[in-house]
Amino acid sequence: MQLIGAVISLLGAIIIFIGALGAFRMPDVYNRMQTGTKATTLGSMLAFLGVGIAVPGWIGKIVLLVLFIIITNPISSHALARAAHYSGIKLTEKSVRDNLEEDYPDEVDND
Amino acid sequence: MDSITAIIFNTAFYVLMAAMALAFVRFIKGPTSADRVVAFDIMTIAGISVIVFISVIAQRVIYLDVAMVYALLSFLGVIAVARYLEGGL
Amino acid sequence: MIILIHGLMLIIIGIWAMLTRKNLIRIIIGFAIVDTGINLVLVAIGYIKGKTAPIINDAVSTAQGAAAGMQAVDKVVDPVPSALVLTAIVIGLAVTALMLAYAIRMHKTGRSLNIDDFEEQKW
Amino acid sequence: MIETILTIVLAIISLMAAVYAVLTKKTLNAIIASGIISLLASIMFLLVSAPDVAMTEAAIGSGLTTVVFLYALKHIKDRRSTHDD
Amino acid sequence: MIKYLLIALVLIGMGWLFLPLATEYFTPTQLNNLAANYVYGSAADLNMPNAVTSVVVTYRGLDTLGEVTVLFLATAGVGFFLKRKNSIKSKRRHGSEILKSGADLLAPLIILFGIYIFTHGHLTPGGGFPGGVVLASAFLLLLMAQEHFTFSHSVIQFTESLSGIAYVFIGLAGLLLLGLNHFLDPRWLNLGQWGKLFSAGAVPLIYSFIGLKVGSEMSGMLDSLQSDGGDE
Amino acid sequence: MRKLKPGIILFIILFVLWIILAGTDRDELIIAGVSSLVISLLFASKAKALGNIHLSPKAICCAFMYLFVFLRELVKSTIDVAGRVLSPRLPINPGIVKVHTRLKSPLGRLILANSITLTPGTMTVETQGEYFYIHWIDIQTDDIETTTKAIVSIFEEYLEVIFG
Repeated sequence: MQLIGAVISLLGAIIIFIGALGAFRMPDVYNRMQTGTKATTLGSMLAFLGVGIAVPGWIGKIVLLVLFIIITNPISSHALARAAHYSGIKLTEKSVRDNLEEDYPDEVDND
Repeated sequence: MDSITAIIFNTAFYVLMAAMALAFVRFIKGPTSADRVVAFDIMTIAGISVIVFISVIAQRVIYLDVAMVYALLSFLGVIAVARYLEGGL
Repeated sequence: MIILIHGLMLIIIGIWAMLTRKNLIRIIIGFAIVDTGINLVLVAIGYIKGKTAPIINDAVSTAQGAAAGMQAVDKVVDPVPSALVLTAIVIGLAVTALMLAYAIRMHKTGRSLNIDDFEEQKW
Repeated sequence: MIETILTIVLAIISLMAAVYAVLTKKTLNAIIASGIISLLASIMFLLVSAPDVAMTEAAIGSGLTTVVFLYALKHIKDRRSTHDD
Repeated sequence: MIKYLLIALVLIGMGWLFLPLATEYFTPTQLNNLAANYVYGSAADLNMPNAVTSVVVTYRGLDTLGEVTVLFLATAGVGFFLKRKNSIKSKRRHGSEILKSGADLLAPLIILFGIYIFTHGHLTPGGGFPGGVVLASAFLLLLMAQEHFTFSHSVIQFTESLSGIAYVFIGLAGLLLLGLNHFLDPRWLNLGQWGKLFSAGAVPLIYSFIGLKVGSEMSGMLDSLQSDGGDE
Repeated sequence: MRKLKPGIILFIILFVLWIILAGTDRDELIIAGVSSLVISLLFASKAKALGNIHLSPKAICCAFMYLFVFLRELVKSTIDVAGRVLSPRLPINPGIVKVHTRLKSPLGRLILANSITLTPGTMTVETQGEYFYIHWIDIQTDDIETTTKAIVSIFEEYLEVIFG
């Protein structure tokens, strides 16, 4: 049982590491956010659940921890993406298109 | 905890430390402020995981409360910087 | 031990920031760093190697009342520095906010954040 | 053993963040760096078995410190842009 | 140039002063007498698991009363330096719809968690100071998400003064019921059963009031920092 | 009853949360009841969005299905993104696309947007009326309808039953 929990935790840690690596390699803010703040969500969930399996008495608090992470994380990354777009940070040259820029070009302050 | 389990847990711990260091490199390099906030966010999540692992090593359930405070409040800092960047604070 | 040295180095870096920077807000950030460093030093002095937090639950002692107290004395760290730092952190935030309010006020009257523009208020 | 290594890694990162906060040009970056210092200090408090202090530092450092600095920065920036002196 | 030299000299001197603290520091292997007494007394006299709380609230209770006063003075100073003029600035960018509805749903959750922290201050880590800060964080979330968020200042001031007065009166109750040198002694209430929520005398009550006071003070401070409107 | 519904749901959520946190002791139940009652009275006007939840058996069934689908998508897209990050060429094709949604209630839109944000590879940047603007790491088509089908429809059919 403890072994299973430890393996799941290791998997979660590796996913967090991949997220950090993605944030290191990606070309612009939006793609960094894609890997950085959301691949890490699943990673941290797995890490916590592994601990919960390894130590069965803690499962209540672990579930709450996962719940808090899953509620708060998307709100913050959405707010940051919106702010990055409105403060005039451009997408990388690799991008295909930008419908938001086409529809609301005046909202962005380019200073 | 037998030895194999301990080794696997320790490996997970080292991997988390490496993730933290990598995010910090992005923090130093990041061309814009938004990049730095992304790096800060990754460091926070890795930090919460580190706290949970510390509580496993120390065998104290009460340390999880600290992780809960972080999980519930860490998004405030990110939202604050975001609202500052878009001019709405 | 490492944490003690680290706290001392944070204090020195913060004082460096306070001495060399011109911008008022940067000086206050230096002050916040000094604050964190001092708290780290205080807590690190109370630490005893290999002992756990001074909260007596099942991990420390399964007895109740006075018997738990007898058992716990050998297993926990010093609670006094923790109690001091606990309040000091909150006070530190309030003092930082007070300094920032003063900086805003100075910018309002003097139209500048540079510390050298306020020469006449030195003494 | 592993706790010692973790402490050393955290100490190095935190000192680098502090030096960065002193040397950087933009004030906003210095504020985010002070947030990182606060996060790492909270983990260190936990490592010296002081969970109460760690919790207080977590509650303060995660939101309030950053926000207080940002409010001050906002007021100063607003006034600078409207009066343009 | 000479200035940089001077600063470097000051820093090196400071490091030299700190050096003995680092090198001659030896790790103790046992608690000193005072701390051992506190830990033992926390369990034996007060029936309370958390020794840090027993030091903060009971053994050094007068100190904490002073700290709360300092906190009050600092926040009053912030309100004194910054004028409240809510109506002038309204050119903030609107928060997104998701942030607004998320803030509405998260704020009660954060407040409940803050109440959990400061009512369980004698059993688990936490207590009035972090709990109050968590309450203020919920307030801050609403303040950031909604650009027209208003609340009545009188409610916050009323909560703050009421909890301050209640704190002092609980201290006086110890003086009245137990004897002359028992100011802030929580043992006038039933000590209760080990590890339950209603135990350790008046400590949960005192910590709840400290939490409410810190929370309302921090909220007032954030509000005055946020709405410093315009020039004189 | 209509007006009380958000408050009651909020009360139940807070009460269950406290029980998970602290256990079912008698003292805990007293404090939990009092504090959640006070908070739900204070926030009843703010949390109107909670009134949109339908509590029929079908909706509850759909909620479980939704949870399952969401977890499956989460794992699938995480593996996908991890593959992209680890491959040396970094095969990404990013951009911001526009999709439309049929959901009206605030809570449903919140959960839809959060689900889109939580699955790696897609991220909600802005919401305007019935259109969501989504940053997508790997754009396949140009058309609004097919994009909507690829990103939104998986979640939307369940959420529509739950929140209407």
